[in-house]
Amino acid sequence: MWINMGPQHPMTHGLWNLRVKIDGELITDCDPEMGYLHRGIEKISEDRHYNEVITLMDRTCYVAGFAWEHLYVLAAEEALHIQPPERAEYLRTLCEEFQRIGSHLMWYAAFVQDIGLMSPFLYGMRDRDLVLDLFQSYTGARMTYEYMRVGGVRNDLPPGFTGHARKVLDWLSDRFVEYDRLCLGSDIFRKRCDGLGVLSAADCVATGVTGPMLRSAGVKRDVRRDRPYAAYPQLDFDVAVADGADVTARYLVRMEEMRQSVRLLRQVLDWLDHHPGPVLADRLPRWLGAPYAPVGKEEYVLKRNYPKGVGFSSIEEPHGEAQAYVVNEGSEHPYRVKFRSPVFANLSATRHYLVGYRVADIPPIMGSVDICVGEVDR
Amino acid sequence: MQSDDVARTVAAQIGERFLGLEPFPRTAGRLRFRSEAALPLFHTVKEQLGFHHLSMVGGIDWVTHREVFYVVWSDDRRQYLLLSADLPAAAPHIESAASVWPAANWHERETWELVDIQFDHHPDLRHLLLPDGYEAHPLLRSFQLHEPEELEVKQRSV
Amino acid sequence: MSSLSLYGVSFDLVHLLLTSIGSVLPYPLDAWITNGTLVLVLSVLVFAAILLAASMINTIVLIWWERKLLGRFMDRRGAMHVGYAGLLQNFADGLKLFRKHTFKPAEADTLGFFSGPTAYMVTSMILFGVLPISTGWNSGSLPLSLLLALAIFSFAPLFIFVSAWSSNNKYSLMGGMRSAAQMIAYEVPLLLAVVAVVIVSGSFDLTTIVTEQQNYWFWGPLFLALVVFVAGMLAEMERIPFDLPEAEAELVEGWNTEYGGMLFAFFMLADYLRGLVGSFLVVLLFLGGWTMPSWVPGALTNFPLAGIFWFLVKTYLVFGLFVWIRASLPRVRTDQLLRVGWNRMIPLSLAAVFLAAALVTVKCLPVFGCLPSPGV
Amino acid sequence: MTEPLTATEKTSDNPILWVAKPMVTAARQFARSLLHPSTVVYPFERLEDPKFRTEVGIESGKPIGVGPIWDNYRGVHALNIDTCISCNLCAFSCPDLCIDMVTVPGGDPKHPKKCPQIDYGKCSYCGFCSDACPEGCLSMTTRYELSVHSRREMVFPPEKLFGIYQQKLPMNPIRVERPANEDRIVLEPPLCIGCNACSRDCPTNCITMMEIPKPEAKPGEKLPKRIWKEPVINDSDCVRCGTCISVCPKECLFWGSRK
Amino acid sequence: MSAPPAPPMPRTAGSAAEAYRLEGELPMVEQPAVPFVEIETVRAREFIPAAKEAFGALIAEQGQAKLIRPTFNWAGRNSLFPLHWGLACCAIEFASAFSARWDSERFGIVPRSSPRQCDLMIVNGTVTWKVAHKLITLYEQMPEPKWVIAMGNCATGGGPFRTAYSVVPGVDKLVPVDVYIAGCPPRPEAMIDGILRLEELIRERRE
Repeated sequence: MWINMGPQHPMTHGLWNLRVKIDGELITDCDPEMGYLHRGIEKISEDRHYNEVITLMDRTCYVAGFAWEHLYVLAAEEALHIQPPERAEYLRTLCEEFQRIGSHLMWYAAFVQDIGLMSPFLYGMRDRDLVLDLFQSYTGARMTYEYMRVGGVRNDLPPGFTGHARKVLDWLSDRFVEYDRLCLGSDIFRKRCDGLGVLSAADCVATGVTGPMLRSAGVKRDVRRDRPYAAYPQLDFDVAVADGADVTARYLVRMEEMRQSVRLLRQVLDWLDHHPGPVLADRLPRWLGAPYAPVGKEEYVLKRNYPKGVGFSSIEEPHGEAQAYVVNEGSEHPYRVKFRSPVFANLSATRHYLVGYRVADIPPIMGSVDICVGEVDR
Repeated sequence: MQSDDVARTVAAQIGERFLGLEPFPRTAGRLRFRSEAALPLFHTVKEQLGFHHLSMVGGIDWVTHREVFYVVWSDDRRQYLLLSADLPAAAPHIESAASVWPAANWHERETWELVDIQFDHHPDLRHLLLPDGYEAHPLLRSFQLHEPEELEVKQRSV
Repeated sequence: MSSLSLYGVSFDLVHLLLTSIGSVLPYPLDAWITNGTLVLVLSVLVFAAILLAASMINTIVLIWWERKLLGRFMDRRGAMHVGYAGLLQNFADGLKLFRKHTFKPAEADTLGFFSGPTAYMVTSMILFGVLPISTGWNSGSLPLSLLLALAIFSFAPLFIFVSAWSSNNKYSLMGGMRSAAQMIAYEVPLLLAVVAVVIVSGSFDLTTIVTEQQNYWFWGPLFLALVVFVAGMLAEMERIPFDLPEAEAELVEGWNTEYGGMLFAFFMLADYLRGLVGSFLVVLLFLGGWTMPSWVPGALTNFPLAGIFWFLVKTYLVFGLFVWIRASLPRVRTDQLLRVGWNRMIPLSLAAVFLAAALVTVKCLPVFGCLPSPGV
Repeated sequence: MTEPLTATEKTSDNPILWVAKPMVTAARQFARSLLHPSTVVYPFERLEDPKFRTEVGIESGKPIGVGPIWDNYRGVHALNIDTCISCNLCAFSCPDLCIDMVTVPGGDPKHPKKCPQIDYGKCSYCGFCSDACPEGCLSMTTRYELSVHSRREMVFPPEKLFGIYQQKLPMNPIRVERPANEDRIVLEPPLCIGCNACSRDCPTNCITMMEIPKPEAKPGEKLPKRIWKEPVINDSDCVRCGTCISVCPKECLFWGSRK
Repeated sequence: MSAPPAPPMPRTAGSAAEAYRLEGELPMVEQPAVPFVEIETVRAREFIPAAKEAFGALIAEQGQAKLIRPTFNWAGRNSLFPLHWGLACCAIEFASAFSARWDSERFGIVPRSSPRQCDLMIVNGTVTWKVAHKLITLYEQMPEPKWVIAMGNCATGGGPFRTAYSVVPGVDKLVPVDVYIAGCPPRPEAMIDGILRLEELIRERRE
């Protein structure tokens, strides 16, 4: 019997449809159906100025907007031959790591709700709001930041930010202990999650699965470590790896990643306290768009001597490894923007980690994948 | 150093159909090849050079022709490699990489429906993001976006 | 202890009413109207109406209690703007659901779709009439009231399954099947745990069971039975961690997916009625019912309706325990649930029965008099 | 991490800890939230309230900390019509094309004053417009509630935006310094006919028409028919809005770089 | 001969302030401090006039409709069950509105997963043509009386994606919308404000 789980289903955490073939309670086949949130972001980007694409990036993955901004900005700088100042790189690292905590907290909330834990959902959302408040205090928005610019970031941190951020980090560190007590400390949780959704390292590599799912299978692969970008080469952190390859292992990896993010953030905050400086590259092409004088209509531009270029970037997004490919053909608009979404690949391997388990296992397994449909469909 | 190795091995395997290795930011380079050599190249890159991980497949419409590119990653080299082939604008097609890297499956479905590049011997070439039966290929340059037309607003019938 | 009795009150009321009416009526009518049969019938009806109102109000307050408690467990406030501290919230919910359009999905079976929730609701309400709340505050002392209560309690899977089957939805069907399996699996340990109580108290009459607890509440000697009973009750009430049938994450809303409006309200009300009855049973069987320990000052136990008051306090505290469990535990999986039910719960409950028998045999029960409630 | 993580705290062997750990944790949270539930009773309390700015951490027990700055929030715009110079920069910089320049009273009939009208059904609150505004007259306030019954009410004409400005709501305190712009408007003199269009329409009045000497006509050659004036642009006043380029009939003005 | 100088732009404050009159009344941000007890009872006090009206109608024998309507409107507006589904970005803020900090359950707003049990569909995100007919199905599955809130700009008019080939330019092209909430995404407070706006609509409901 085929059953449709979605597009409106409490399990999906977004707009997609998991078609499952079941025999009794056993899953014998499955077929994810995507595209319910396909907004044509890659196409719209071709009609926008380089900086204006950033507004779309926040909405591509709405739980990890900063990571996608960073991804795009890195590729666009490569394509436009711009070097951001060092402080901007640290600020971007700050954004990305806080975003990782925020995104993982959102995952935690959604995941525990899937297996029926009611109150940790609220705890996760509550603590995520603290992170969002930090974002709001220097970007002006909770989820759609529009903070990074090609060539740096929009503005510097407000005074008093770093002290407040440290307090939030202290608070979060204490909460992580509570989360573990609520989940790992509960035998029912372990019974629900151990040995579920196993995806071996070989399968992960074959199907293109990245991120915490890959690391939970014992593969120590992290773009921040392998191909460092922004300020990561100067920072000290560990790559969280687990060997269970199951839902519990993914839980462990994500919790450890949050702790590592806290560790990274303390270093970044210390650096930012002592190294003032500009946050935006000083010589930027006028046609980058706001906040510089806009280009306006096409006919305004009479003499074009823009440099051509192509940019490629890859970052460790909270969900996995994201890549961007930006082609600059010498105009104000990117010629082609192509993104690789980690969740896209993680979902395409559904058949490998879902078949053979039970219907009741679908929510924990899919919850452990950490789905963000916005970036899958784009 | 590593790039030389890549170029040598690939040239030895596919010979004439290897068009060179260009430098490319943040990667080991962009390896250009003729589309006929797709399958042998994929096997070489995966099995001999150790690029086991396919990250991304994408297409670009250059109006005169189309380009399909693959991003692969090797855990041993810790490097990306771009594979790129030019296809004719009329009936562009290339051998599917799904038999070499299963990860290519969805990426190729997406590239097919958005950029209209046919992948031969693909196991399951259906629409992925767009509804079934959608005819156009939106990421072609000829496909223009426009402001939405004014549709009738539904009113509550009392 | 109050000497009032619910049935007595309703009988007096009806009798007073009818005699006053009869006094102004001409001959054949006044004799007929003050006829004992009519008074009896009418007083039963009044009694039922009072019970119905009491159970409804109690259930609604119970829902409020759960929402507020759960809110604090989740670090928030819960319903608070509708009425004082949200007390009117559930009345608003009920009125709204009553107002909603009643419908039937196109392919659903009419008879089953409508009769399922109704029967579920009705059986849950009947339960309320069986249980004594305080001395005299029940439908009369039935010698087998405990058995009757549990028998009615176990009707539920049938009606859930009927409504799940007839709503013609895959999720409903799966939820209904799970529900039936789960309830049947946990019926057995539940009854066995009750057997332990029956062994100790020597009676199937709930009033007698409570009176037997004058000296010591049963939770001390029968702790094992209490644990089994609470776990079984959680499964019977379909609450987390055993709320699989309505497991929101995989089966949209379980067996009530296709139900809306008043039928859905029936399900909700019946669920909480069963929750209330479950808490009642825990209080009656293990926590001394309406009796209070003798060290409690007399002023606190001797006011009118003190029995009902303390009984309800205990009930709400027990329900608070259920809420606490709901707030902190995830739900288990079907097969795990059934495995726990058949493999763990039944041996445990058998052990509880043997323990109870041993306690009775060696006559060491009065030892537990040191636990709360040594009374004379 | 040198060691792979494994879940070590397996408690199933210890039946007492079966449920105790999470339940105790939840109970502790219960006790904490009995005293300080972290709920903001929204319509009656608001996060803008300064008392919420510092409350974070265990010392207060109430994890509500909006950080040092709340006013930075990007909400509905406020427009100071008086200082608006009708430069169109906001409309140009809008990525969602939600800003229309509409005529407002206050200009002269020939060159009406135009101010932005914002359609909040399209706006994505990115703040590019207020960053681009050279006069600082368009800025974003912290007002975020905007719920209406019909789509039309979402279009805010300049008057309404000015009304928000008059409410003196907190404005975004982090303003981006417009970077020293390397670009400027350059004239290609042979094409110019001295028509004065650029000077007339310049929103900042930074273009003055300077007389140039009329050259002597060489024999056999006709002088071009034009006014012998050329625009001179005061770069320090120029906001680089490009109005002059768009109104130039001969396309003799263009963007250039100061080298 | 010189061209006439460009007219000076009005730069002085006060001139325009008198020229324009405010259109519509905008809510003030600063609200008077309300004691806690009043917060808890404010809705209860709403019930009293409603009941009074109902009672008055009964006395005046003005018919059943007048008796019942205020009560049911009170009930309907204080117990709105939104459909629990997430479309895009706004869904995250939608979830935030039910989180500890904002706690929409204070108003009796409880999300339900089944459309059969819902009164309110909050369209929280971009609606694509692919999901359009499913949205309509869900809407039709909700029993009357039902309401729709378009949350955020994508649901209102397509937002930044309205030019895309796959996006419905506003959910009001598919189902009737009662309240639009602007924002991209709206803050949870804005969402609660939108629902309160809808409650005002229900209060005046005449059926």
